[in-house]
Amino acid sequence: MSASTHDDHHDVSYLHPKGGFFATVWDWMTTIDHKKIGVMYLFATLFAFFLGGVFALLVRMELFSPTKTIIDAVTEETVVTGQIFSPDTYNRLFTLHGAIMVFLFIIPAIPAAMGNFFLPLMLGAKDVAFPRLNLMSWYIYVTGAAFSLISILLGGVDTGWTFYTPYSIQGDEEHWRVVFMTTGVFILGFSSILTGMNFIVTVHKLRAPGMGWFDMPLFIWAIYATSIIQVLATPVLGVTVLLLTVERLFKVGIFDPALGGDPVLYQHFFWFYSHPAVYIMILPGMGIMSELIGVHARKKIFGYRAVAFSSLGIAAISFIVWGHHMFTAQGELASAIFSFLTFLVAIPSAIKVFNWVATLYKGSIALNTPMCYALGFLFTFSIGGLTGIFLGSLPTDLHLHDTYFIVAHFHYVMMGGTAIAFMGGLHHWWPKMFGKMYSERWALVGFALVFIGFNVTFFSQFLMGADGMPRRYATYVDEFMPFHRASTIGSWILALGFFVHLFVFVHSLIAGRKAPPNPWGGLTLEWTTDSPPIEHNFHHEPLVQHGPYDFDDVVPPHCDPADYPLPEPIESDSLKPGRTMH
Amino acid sequence: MISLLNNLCGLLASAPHVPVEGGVGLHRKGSTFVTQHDMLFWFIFWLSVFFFVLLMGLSAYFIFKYRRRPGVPAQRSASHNTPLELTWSVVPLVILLGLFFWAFHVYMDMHMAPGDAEEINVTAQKWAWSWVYDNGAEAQETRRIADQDVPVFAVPADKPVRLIMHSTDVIHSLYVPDFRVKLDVFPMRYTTMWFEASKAGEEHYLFCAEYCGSGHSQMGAVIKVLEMNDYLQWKQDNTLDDALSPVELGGILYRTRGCNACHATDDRSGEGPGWAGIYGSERRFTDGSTTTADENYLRSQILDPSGRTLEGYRNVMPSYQGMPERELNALIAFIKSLSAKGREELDAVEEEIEAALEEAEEDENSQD
Amino acid sequence: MSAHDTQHGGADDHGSHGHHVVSWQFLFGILVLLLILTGLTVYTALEVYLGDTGNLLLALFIASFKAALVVGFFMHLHWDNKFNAVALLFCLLAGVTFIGFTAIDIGSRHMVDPKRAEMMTPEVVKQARERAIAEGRLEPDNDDSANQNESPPE
Amino acid sequence: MSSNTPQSGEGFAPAVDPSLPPWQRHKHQPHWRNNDDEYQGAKLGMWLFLTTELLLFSGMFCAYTIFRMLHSEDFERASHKYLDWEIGAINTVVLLISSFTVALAIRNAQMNQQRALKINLFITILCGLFFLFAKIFYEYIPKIQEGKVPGANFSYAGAESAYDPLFMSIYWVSTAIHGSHVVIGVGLLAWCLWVASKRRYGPTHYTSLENVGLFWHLVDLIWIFLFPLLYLVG
Repeated sequence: MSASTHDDHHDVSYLHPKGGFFATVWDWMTTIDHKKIGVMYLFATLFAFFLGGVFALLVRMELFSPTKTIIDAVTEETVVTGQIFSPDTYNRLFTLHGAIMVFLFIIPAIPAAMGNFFLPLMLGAKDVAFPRLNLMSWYIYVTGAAFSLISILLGGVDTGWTFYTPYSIQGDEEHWRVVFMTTGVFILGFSSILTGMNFIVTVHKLRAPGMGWFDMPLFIWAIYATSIIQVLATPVLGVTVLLLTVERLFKVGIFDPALGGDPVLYQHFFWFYSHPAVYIMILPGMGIMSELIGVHARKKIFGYRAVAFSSLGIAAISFIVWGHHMFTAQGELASAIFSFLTFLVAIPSAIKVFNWVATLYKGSIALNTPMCYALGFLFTFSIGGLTGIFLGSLPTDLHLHDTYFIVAHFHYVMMGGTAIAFMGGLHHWWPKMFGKMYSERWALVGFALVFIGFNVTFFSQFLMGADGMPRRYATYVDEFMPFHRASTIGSWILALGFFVHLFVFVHSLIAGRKAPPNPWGGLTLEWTTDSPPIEHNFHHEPLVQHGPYDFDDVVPPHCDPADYPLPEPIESDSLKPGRTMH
Repeated sequence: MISLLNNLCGLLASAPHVPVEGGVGLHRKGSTFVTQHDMLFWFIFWLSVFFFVLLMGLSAYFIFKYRRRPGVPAQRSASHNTPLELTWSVVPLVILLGLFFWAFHVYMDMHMAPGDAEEINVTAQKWAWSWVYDNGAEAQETRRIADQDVPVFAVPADKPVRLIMHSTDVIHSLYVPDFRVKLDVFPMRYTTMWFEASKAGEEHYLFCAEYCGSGHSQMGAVIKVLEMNDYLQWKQDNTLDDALSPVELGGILYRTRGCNACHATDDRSGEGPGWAGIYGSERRFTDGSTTTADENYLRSQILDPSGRTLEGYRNVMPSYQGMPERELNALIAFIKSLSAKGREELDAVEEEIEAALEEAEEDENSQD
Repeated sequence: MSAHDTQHGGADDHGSHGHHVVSWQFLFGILVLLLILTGLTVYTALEVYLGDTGNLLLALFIASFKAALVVGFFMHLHWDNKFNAVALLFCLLAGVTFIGFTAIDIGSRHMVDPKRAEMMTPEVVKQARERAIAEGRLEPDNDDSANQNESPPE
Repeated sequence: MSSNTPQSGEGFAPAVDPSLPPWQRHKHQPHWRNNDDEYQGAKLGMWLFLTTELLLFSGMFCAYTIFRMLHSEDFERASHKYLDWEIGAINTVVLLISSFTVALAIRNAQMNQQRALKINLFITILCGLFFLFAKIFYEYIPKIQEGKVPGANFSYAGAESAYDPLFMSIYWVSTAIHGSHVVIGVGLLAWCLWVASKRRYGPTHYTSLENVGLFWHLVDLIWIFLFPLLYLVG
């Protein structure tokens, strides 16, 4: 690991091993250091991402040809265009792809992995508010993941990641697989709640002296808004999944129509959590975007307060729009109300995108890997957001609901949004987390493959979705074959891109050159300490004297002023705010 | 390199075999909703393209113009501009809310059925649709799409049709892309939907859009639009009148009741066992017990299948509780007709009937 | 029940914390009030009839008042820093939104086409009765009150 | 949270004077600035946790509201037919008294009245156990014997409407979840009693006692709503 500095023995990097192998493992397993917990979350969520990715590739492989592809699993006879899997296996594949990606990767990834690592650093605090609770959240996450893994090993669940009743509460022999998966999701919910709670108290109570609410970096605003949603929405997922488990074990009948229950009530329960959950997924990605665009364009984020308050706006409005997932199941009055409110939720996201584009104006834009991912985010997230308008308006949603248009929309917003922002953030903060630089050239190759593969895979799905290709189909009518083939080939390019990134990161850990404390010239507090940071983050408690993005007035810490020239100071007051941009 | 490209294109676009001519998609204008829906759809499309090109063009220009040059600092610029920020918040809001009212207006037309609609009862069950027309007619013709025989339902042209739908087991969703209509079908509850097919002679796909298990992707159908009088004639031909012999009726029910979704008429096994040769054969169950497949066994398996599951198969067969006696006997007769032992018994029964008929005739002759 | 009668008590209350201490007399007063309200809600529910929803709203109102007492004074929220109250407020807001919008949907299904709200009645009770007859717990064709293991319905 | 053993690799171990009573030896964790910050942070954390518990129960209240809206007269009749309000009322009184005694216990800790603190905690635990005893032996077991079990295996022959099993389901699931929270509450209170017996609660340090007290008040709060909705108006 990295060489430790030589002043008193406390200032050693957090990655410094504590004695032999077993001592180090035990230290990592019982650490309450937010940085170690963040790194553990990072590797666990990346593993979940690759596991989910494997299922995605299998799903795309099956859809390469309309009916059967290679082997018909049910009758074991080799058919030239046989089906890789029986329809039942295909259903398990897309369910597990959905469940793993949602519950094990995209919800915990940015808040738990990067949030845990960088929230205290960017606030100038020594640790999160409740470090022991933080470790407990990690073990709750591991237990929940273990339950889900048991369900997968037992054969996996074929109910779709939404577990819609009454399908999810029927069927006897996979009884225990669904119960294991729902218990796993129930436990994972607690990890999300406790992390959210921890972050809210940290932001309120542990800010560095001199850091007011509007001196905080925008990543912290986004994580704060995400934590509010995690605390207020996840319990309802808890009660939904608890009722599902009770439904299966004791045939309670609240959601089972044969016993008087109402399946639409289940959908309300489920989507009341799951729509705010999609904002749990995207808000941290937006937080990373503000950091990346600010630092790599060397420009103060345009409209800081607008971006900060739009995070809170998204968090607030996200609680009143869940009905747009159920336009075909709801009454007309409810659909009208939800459709109206859904158009409101589009505004804060649009404001953020406009502000990011405005930040590029008169900036000094360096096209390194993090910035490429940030600009890629602008491209894909804009498509994702704009296609949301089709789904918010009622008649077009009646046509497009449960088709591949929806699959493409949410992949553009989740994968094109959160996953690409996650990769951008990972490349941006990798030197700070591990003290190693990565090879810029190969990372850009990885980005190119990911970007092209992503767009090929999912843009073709927009086209076939608009033509009426329904979702979750193992065999489809022949007219959609060209689109599915293009999408499958795109998924191979995408997978190749992620493998290139994997090698770049592994290579950087093994043989990367030592990272300087501030490789990109950032002004937020995490760049003031060493990389990788010492055990207590800062040698002496930081005092905040300038805003997080004052690139025009402050030379970044640990940086040579020659590399980061400052524009001439303001003589005339020609640049008073409020003048139109010239 | 060229050959590689050719295979790739060939791979991509090998001519798909199209069971329904005209295919499916936005180019198909199946119902009267299409004009209003497509106007809204393409308006949103071009609105999005406009904003997208504006944003991407602007950022591409900025990236190029303000790319980082060593030693050159970023120029100062205002970090916020309230009037600009207000405009780009209020203008999209106004556009979107205008869009809402237009969309809501179109939506209400699609959800309010006119009074004089032709009513059809639709039942969705695990992996088959069955439409029962007002005179009891049911579709008998089937078409093979996506590796599955699916029924062909007739619909009158230029006349509103109202579907009264319910499901017997899980949530399904009736989706006709060419009509731009979709609505969920719930167990234990009725939902209704209406459309008016605009052009006679066309055919359209019908899909199930709500995930409902392993047969979800094969739970399709084909809608055939007929002129009004052809439609009435079609309805007349497809009533299950009493003249049909049990085996013929059983054959029709095999298709219309969704048995073909899982059972084949030869011995190939799909989700369920193939029916050829099962009558009189030894049936082994998952709990190891065995029994010969006689009439009571077939009757109990149809009415209450979850009791015993055949070895090597999953317990997913829905129960047909409440099936009328005449249809039950017809289905059993049809199954019997598929196996040698069954055919002997059926022939034997026929001989008895003929013998009885002959005696009856002799009695009449002898009397007069 | 306003703050005037909260007694800043405790001889050895360490200034460093300045945590607000509530006198036990005040707490006892709150308890008595809660018990009275409980009695009131039971009385109004059983004797007073204000129409089906009337009773429900009255019961909810009394329960909310009791809840406000417990939260405000037993749980010390009245003297705590304000953000705790804000957290509770947002929680109630989320709960009300959830219940409200769900009720709007399920309550308004019949509006455009009454057929869409028509439910079929489940036969759980019918099956239970058949099972009871099959197990001999219930004589087949007479009314259920003669059943031996169940007290006559009051 | 209560006892503060300095962690290994601590930068500076605060000097602890053994002569002080145990509750005064408490020193805040190193990443907090002072004891009061830590106390306020812990309380805010607890209030956020209480909001998640309330939202957990909001799911049950939503199910109750919806089915009450759909089948109001069946529910009204079922409530009078299946539940006797006397036990519910007694349990409400018991929980209110336990809320009072736990509030008193916190006050005792603030006033360094160690004996009264232990007595009040003990009374609260007794009330909690009485609540559980009454619920299980006077409500749950008789109902199981009569077949008034929720959902599919509902075999009570005297049922009148098709939605009685549904009412029983709502009753059983809500009171079972609430009951499990009462069990957790009693466990936490017992732990507080053990800590109090070590004299580790005092005017300057009673954070964990107050948080457990808040949790117990929440349990009482939920019952304040469950009792009228299920037992009285049905």
